[in-house]
Amino acid sequence: MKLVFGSDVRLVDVAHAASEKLAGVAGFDEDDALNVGIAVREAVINAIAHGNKMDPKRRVEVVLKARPRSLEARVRDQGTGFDPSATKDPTAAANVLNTSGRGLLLIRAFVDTVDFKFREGRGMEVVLVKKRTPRGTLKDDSSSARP
Amino acid sequence: MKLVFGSDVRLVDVAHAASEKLAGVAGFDEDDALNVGIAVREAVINAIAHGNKMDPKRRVEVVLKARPRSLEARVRDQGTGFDPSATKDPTAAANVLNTSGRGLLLIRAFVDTVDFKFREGRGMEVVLVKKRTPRGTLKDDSSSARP
Amino acid sequence: MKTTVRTVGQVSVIDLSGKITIGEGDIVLRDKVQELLDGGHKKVLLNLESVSYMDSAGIGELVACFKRAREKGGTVKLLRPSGKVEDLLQLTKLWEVFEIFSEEAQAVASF
Amino acid sequence: MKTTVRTVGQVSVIDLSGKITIGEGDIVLRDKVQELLDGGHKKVLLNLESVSYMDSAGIGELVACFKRAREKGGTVKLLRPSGKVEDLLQLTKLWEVFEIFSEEAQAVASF
Ligand SMILES: Nc1ncnc2c1ncn2[C@@H]1O[C@H](COP(=O)(O)OP(=O)(O)O)[C@@H](O)[C@H]1O
Ligand SMILES: Nc1ncnc2c1ncn2[C@@H]1O[C@H](COP(=O)(O)OP(=O)(O)O)[C@@H](O)[C@H]1O
Repeated sequence: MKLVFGSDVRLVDVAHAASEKLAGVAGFDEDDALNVGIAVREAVINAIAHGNKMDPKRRVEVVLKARPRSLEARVRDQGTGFDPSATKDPTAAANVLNTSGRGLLLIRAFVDTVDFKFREGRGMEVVLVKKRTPRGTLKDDSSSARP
Repeated sequence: MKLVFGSDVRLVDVAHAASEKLAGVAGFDEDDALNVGIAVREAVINAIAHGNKMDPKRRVEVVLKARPRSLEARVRDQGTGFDPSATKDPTAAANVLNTSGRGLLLIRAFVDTVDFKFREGRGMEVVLVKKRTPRGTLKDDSSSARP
Repeated sequence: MKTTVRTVGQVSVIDLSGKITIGEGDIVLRDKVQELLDGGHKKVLLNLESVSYMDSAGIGELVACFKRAREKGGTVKLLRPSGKVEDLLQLTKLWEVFEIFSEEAQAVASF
Repeated sequence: MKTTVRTVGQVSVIDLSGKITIGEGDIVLRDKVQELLDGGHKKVLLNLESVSYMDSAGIGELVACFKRAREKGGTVKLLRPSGKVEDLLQLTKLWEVFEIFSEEAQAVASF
């Protein structure tokens, strides 16, 4: 499923709701579906605020793909990108009382992998993947040896 | 906001959730937001089942627009269209025990206007408009005389 | 949608909660009622008190259950449809098709 | 998000319910705490029991409230953060910044 919308902060709730619901119908439990929703929410907030600088004419795209064992969310903006390794650690003593800077921390905590891709002229793309732990389908899992 | 997705019936819930949430952030109360959600849900079910004949490769598009006094939802499929005036009245005695045929009835009941547009090669488009009754903003409304 | 089945006298009461919608609630409803009919339980009361809404597929399944029970000489009746569910039953004129009760004891006694 | 403000002894307790998120809950939180500080109420206890989650904007506003209170010689403390809210406070290490209580009486007595 693809969602396309202008940079209006009220639409953050809609992108969150759609992602959380999709995770639910894809088989994630309630808590993990909420985690997916929050991670997408944060990526969308960044796309709107930092990528598109709140310009309502600049678009955000969210592409959601449910796979058998994972859910992938790609959040794209029309901005100039950034270097995620250059961001401050918001949990460091010097930063813990900052009033911003926690979005990437939440994203990383709530999904399993996060990738950042920037392509000139195409804006920033943040790729989130949440793995689905199979419930009661141990048979399916027998190939991957467990300690 | 635009949603684009393949004809997978599980995505009906996602389109419903997104529409209901958008109606909520656009200022509709909880009950009217649910009405918008149900109306879009029914139009999407029809787009998937009748328009796209459940072919997962055929796409459904939902375009949602929040205006100051209304919300518009356009639901498009890639089908061959139909004549809405030729559908049976599901509330007629002869049809009331049918197990299908109530989608358009629900759509018409839950939004204020419904338009059907078919264009060759572009599929069916169902346009739903829900008006927003302003709450506590009587001033805004003074121009439209009330009985 | 979640369901639990209780037996009150000769009546099977299905307590439904959630929504009766396409691809999930409608299938659960169908399977539960079919199970009861297959087991010879022909007096079925659907408790709709905790059902928040239905879509056209869910409503269609409600009618299908009603007809399947009737074919087997049974009946499906409804208990306590709430706000939106009541609206939908009125709108579709199924309000006049189903026997609908607000008190469980009365509903059970009516079979 | 919904809020109600109660006064317990010298402490203003804000009962929050819903979510503290960008563009809505964060603004409500800011305004409520600001109102109290402006009115000279410097002992603020945020009851988070019914807050389902926060986003980074909501967490940022929590910190902003903490700092604004401190600047005025006041304090903001937290009561009963629930599952996801507790996770978020731990993750961000704000768990060590705020005084956090599970009992209201104890929280009130601590000011
Ligand atoms: N999509 C984006 N485009 C440009 N810069 C971004 C984007 N996402 C994040 N950033 C940069 O990374 C920083 C850290 O982001 P984040 O952890 O989400 O915290 P916050 O958004 O509160 O600053 C931001 O301040 C911004 O400079
Ligand atoms: N998007 C569509 N494309 C083609 N046919 C449609 C579409 N929507 C509705 N129809 C036709 O209208 C009829 C009535 O639709 P509806 O009232 O929603 O009931 P149901 O979907 O249960 O049949 C359908 O059976 C179908 O023939």
